Amino acid sequence: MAQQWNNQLNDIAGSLSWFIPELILALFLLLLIALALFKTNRTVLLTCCMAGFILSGVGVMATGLSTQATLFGGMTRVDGLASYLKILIDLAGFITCLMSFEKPSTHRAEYFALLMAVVLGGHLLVASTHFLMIFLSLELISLSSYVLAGYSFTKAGSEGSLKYFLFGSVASAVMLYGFSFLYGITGTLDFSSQVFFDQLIAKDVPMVLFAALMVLAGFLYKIAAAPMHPWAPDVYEASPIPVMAFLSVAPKLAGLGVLLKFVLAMNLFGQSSADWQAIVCAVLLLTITIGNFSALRQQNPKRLMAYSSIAQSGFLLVGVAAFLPQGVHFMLFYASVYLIMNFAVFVYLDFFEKKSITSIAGFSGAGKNLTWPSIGLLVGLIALTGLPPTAGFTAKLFIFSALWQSYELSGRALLLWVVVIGLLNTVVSLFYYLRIPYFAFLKSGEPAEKQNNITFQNLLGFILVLLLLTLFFIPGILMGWINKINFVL
Amino acid sequence: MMPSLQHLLYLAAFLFCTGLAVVMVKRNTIMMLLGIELMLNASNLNLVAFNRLYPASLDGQMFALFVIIVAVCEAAVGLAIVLRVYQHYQTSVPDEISELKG
Amino acid sequence: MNTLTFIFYFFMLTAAASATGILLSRNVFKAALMLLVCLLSIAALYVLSFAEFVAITQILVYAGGVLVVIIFGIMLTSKLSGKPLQVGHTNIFAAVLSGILLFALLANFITDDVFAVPQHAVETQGALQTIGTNFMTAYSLPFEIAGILLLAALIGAAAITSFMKSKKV
Amino acid sequence: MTALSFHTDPTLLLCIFAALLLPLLSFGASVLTPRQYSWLVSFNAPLLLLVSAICAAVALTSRWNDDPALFQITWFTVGDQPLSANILLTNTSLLMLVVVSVISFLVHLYSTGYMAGDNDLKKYFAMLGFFTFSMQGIVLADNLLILFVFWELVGFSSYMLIGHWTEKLAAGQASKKAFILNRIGDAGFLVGLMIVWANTGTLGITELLSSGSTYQWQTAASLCIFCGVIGKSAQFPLFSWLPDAMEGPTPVSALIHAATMVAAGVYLLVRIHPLFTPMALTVVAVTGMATAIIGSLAALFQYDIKRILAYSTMSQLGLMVMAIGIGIVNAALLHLFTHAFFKACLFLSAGSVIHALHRAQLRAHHHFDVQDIRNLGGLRQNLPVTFLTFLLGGASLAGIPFFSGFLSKEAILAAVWSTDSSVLSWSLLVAMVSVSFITVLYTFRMIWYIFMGEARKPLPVAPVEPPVIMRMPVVLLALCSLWLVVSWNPFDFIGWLLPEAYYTHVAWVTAFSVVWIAAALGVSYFVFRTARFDSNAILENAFYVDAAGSKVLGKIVQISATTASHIDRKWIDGLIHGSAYAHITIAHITGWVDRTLVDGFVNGVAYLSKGIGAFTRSFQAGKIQVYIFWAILAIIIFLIWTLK
Repeated sequence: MAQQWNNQLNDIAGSLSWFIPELILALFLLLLIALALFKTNRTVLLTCCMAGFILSGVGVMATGLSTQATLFGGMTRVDGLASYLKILIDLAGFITCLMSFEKPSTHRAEYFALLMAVVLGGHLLVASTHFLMIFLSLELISLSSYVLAGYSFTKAGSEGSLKYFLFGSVASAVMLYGFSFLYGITGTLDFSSQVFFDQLIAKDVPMVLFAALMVLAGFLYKIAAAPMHPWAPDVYEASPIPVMAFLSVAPKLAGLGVLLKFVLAMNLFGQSSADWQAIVCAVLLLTITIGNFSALRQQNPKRLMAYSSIAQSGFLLVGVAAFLPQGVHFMLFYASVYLIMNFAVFVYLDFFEKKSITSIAGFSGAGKNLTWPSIGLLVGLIALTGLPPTAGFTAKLFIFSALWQSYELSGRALLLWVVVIGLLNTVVSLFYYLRIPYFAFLKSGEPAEKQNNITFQNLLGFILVLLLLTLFFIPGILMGWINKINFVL
Repeated sequence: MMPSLQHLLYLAAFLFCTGLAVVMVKRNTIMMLLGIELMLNASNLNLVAFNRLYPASLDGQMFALFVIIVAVCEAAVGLAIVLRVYQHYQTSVPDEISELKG
Repeated sequence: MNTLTFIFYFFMLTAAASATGILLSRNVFKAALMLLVCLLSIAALYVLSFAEFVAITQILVYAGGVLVVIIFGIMLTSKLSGKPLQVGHTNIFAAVLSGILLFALLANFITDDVFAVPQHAVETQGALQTIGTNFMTAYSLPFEIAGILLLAALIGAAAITSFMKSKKV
Repeated sequence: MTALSFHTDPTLLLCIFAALLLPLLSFGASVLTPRQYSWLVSFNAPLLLLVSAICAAVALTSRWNDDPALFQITWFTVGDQPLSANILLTNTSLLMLVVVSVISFLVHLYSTGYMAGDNDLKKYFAMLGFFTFSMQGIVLADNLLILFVFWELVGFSSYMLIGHWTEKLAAGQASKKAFILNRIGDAGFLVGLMIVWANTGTLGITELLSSGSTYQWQTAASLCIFCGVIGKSAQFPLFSWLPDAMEGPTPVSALIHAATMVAAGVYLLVRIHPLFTPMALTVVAVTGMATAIIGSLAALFQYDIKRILAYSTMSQLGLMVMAIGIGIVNAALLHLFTHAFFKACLFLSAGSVIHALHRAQLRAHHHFDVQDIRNLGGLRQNLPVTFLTFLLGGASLAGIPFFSGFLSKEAILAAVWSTDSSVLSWSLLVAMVSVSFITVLYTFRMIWYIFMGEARKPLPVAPVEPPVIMRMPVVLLALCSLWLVVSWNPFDFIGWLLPEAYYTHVAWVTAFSVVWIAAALGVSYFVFRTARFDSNAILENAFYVDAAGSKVLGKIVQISATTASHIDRKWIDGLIHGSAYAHITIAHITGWVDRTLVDGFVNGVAYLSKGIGAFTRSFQAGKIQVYIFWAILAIIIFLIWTLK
């Protein structure tokens, strides 16, 4: 007995060295709370928060993308996929800090602490291989996001917060119920273990699929994919723009990472009796279609972006649907580009909101008065549409080429349909993404005096836009990095 | 002799579905919270029941304990949110809290 | 049918009945009390399933903590408006439809042989000790995370309420 | 294609990229210049182009006659298929680079005078810079896809520049026409690219040509690509946009519609001609021949200076395409090179005439169409420099000895002569000879009408020479029309531009062409000596010649003139009418398709998407419990669906 404990404790001690980024985040979380006790000014808080994200990101990078290790007796696993997503989540947190710089309502230590908690939850979620860890980290993300979503402390904010909370709680309860059945059938909570695999092969009952679908529902809720998407537009619309940008990226990427692992595990290397490829394809088609079509007639840019983020989840799932290592790589590329373009658009939307432009029609004439931000926004939206010369095009090209490859390997007509409908949806998305630039550049508004275009936010947006263009011309700098990831379940 | 495991599972399924129905039916946000608690308890019951199948490890019971912790957190945050909404809307009827839509 | 089995089924029935009561009741306060009954009977079922520690936690944390918080909430909201605690029902058809559909499916699957494993009443010796060591060894990471989760929840709740005080709505 | 050296000399690359990107910088700078400082544009744009031209020249001199070099850039990889954006440096591409940047620079310089006072100077110089950048892209690209992208960009900037004067209705229509006719050709080009891609999996030109074997699909692919050339280089039957494009500003016509863009098609042919099968080459040759003849005849009967020059351009391009069709790429390239200079010179001189007369008209408040040669005359006294430059450029166009045009035509003629005798080569020879004869005729007709005799519509204010900034580039171009740009020996085209050729300069062909040109000069002198204003002038002058005693010559002229006018009336008019009818019919059909099918489709899609959107959003009523219901129901449906 003692020998066994000794081994376990040694394992934990050994695992800790892999866990430095998460330790850093937890440490900074505590530090932020400690700072809240004193009347600390916002610059200190912001610096502290950003330092936390940077250090954790550096920590992840230091472990490298090609290493693999199972930690804490099968609770989590460090691998390239998880590390890469961790870096992206850190980056999202970092950019959100920058965006929050000028938001008066967010100058509280709690805000940054919650941001830190979401990022920590994201780190844990992408690395989890254990149902309990998934549940806990998902809840960590969710609970912090509920509060963050209402951080404008307005009437609408509280409503968004409530809806998010109710929907999220139900979704996590459903997911938990699914976990309990998977545990009952396999006897293990570690879904990457051999036992789990063997038991599922041995006991191929319909309940497995039912339970797996319930678990999937929890993940779909996290990435705002259909049919678990209805909360997203209301919540996003109500939240402050930096929070919205953050929530539409960080939890989404974390959920995507764990969804990928879970689906691949349930697929049992193709030996599952359930057709997981069809399920993912159905989900993604539904998601893209609902997101795109609902966005068509939106008048509020935030709500439009909420639907856009739903649709983008669908495009991200294309990488999962390919069931190929290449698909995972291209999904990561898409995820990185999505992060950049989403933040680019939100940075500019934030800027325009400050100029009290809050409806799409309000953008009339913005192209004349606020030329540079309008152009930046245009590039961001073009990227989201997936047109050259932006990295959005490259990302869509890659991810669909992975699906195409999968189609050529398997010859399933379903995949062909996904490609076709996905591309058609890209055309549909053109109509709503370009509505803002349409108003900004082609409709003339009231002639306003030339305003100062150069602000800190514009600089941030400009950098992101530049990145989008750069990645179009040289996607190799990112792909080369991603290709190092050797992903095995 | 102990009752079959299945009976516990049936009870859990019943609690789960009832909880879900409560969440959907009640015109009161706090009642919705009660429904969610029911759903969580259903899962817990499942976990504890299944633990009898795999007595060697106590995974199920451990999980159940953690679920209780999470439920506490959810209840705390949830109630805070409900109270806030109540301040703004002067109601806790979810149907009436629907300014965000479309 | 021995006493143990009888107690077992009794608590199962109580739990089911009180859950149904929550669904049907139109009074929030009564519903909360029925949830208490339900939680306590579930705790009893835990005891009968050799999960004493879970049962104790259920009673202490759930029944004693969560439910009290919820009842506070009820009191607070009803006091603010002065309205009676009566609650209306909505979406009845939808809820009944999805509830029954889901239960039918679940019940159908639970009849599967996988779950009908004959019970060998295994006495889990020293379960409490095992749980204790688990928290410190195999489950040390979730344990820590749960701590952070509690912290985050507290910060969140505090953030929401503190802002309420500072800004009168 | 000999062994490629993979060259990465940093100075060279810097020069190449500077030559390529500085025009883009000029575009950016022009766009960014605030409106109130738009005069700045006319300083920085020519300056940037000058630097670009110098860089190109440096690159040329450092690599001249070296082995072809391929600078490899992998753009990105799709799957395991790398898409390269290589840059190929050969004599040809470097020479084109220099030609484009030098002429573009001169046109920029000229434009600062010509376009002074224009309302939209920013747009003008921006598009000019963008055009130059795109053209350099075509010249350097070693990948057909990238070449195609630049090809389209060139088309776009041409479209913008033709329609520069937005208040001019004809300009808008002309730009639309140019755009549509080019798109027709480009559709073929794109199909050709797809065929190539589908069969070889690569679009790298060097890679494509290095395989060396021939395939079944090559004819189809090459003909499809040739469609693009037909559109861009205004070949038969897609030529009618080029004369119309003369509605644009004259410097634009000089740069785009004479020297560079229309030559891009010829350049493309030069680059990929090994891909063409003998059958495809025959089609190319016949198309070129037809274009050359139609162009030259049409030029003979026009009265608008710029339209004459446009048809003349068309005919010269036809000669180049024809030369490629019979496989003499070098000669075609030589003619492309010389043509670029003398035609730009002619256009800019014509621009000077128009500019000078316009200014005189403005002062005299007396208006007539200054582009109609029947209204001009006797300008040699007022515009001596312009007269001289026009004369030099015209001499080169006509192919008079001691000018570059003579040598390049000589090269083509010698090459045609040295090909195997067949019906095709004989007819090509005849066509070539007659085209060069007609070229002389219309060139001197122009010169006579514009500069000789007396002013037909005298202006009270005498026109004066345009400013130095406009005269300088024209003079430079006129000097480039001399034989020295090709070789030291004014009668031998084997010079520093064309160091070797598999056919040699044949002394008696040279002698023949000298005599032939002299004869044509004589004819034109007698025909146009006393210029009349109606189209019967030629016929009447023919009798004049008869009376003077040169009976035989008169007869020939008479016959050719009647044939020409017959062709003009019957064929050209018929063709033009036919094409007009075709245009109207196509316009009707496309209009119908557009209204019913396209609009219907678009409306249908809009209606459908509105409906779907309304449906998907109807779940979004803001009620959280309903959301939860839909989500749960969706899971249940999913489950039942997957269980089957």
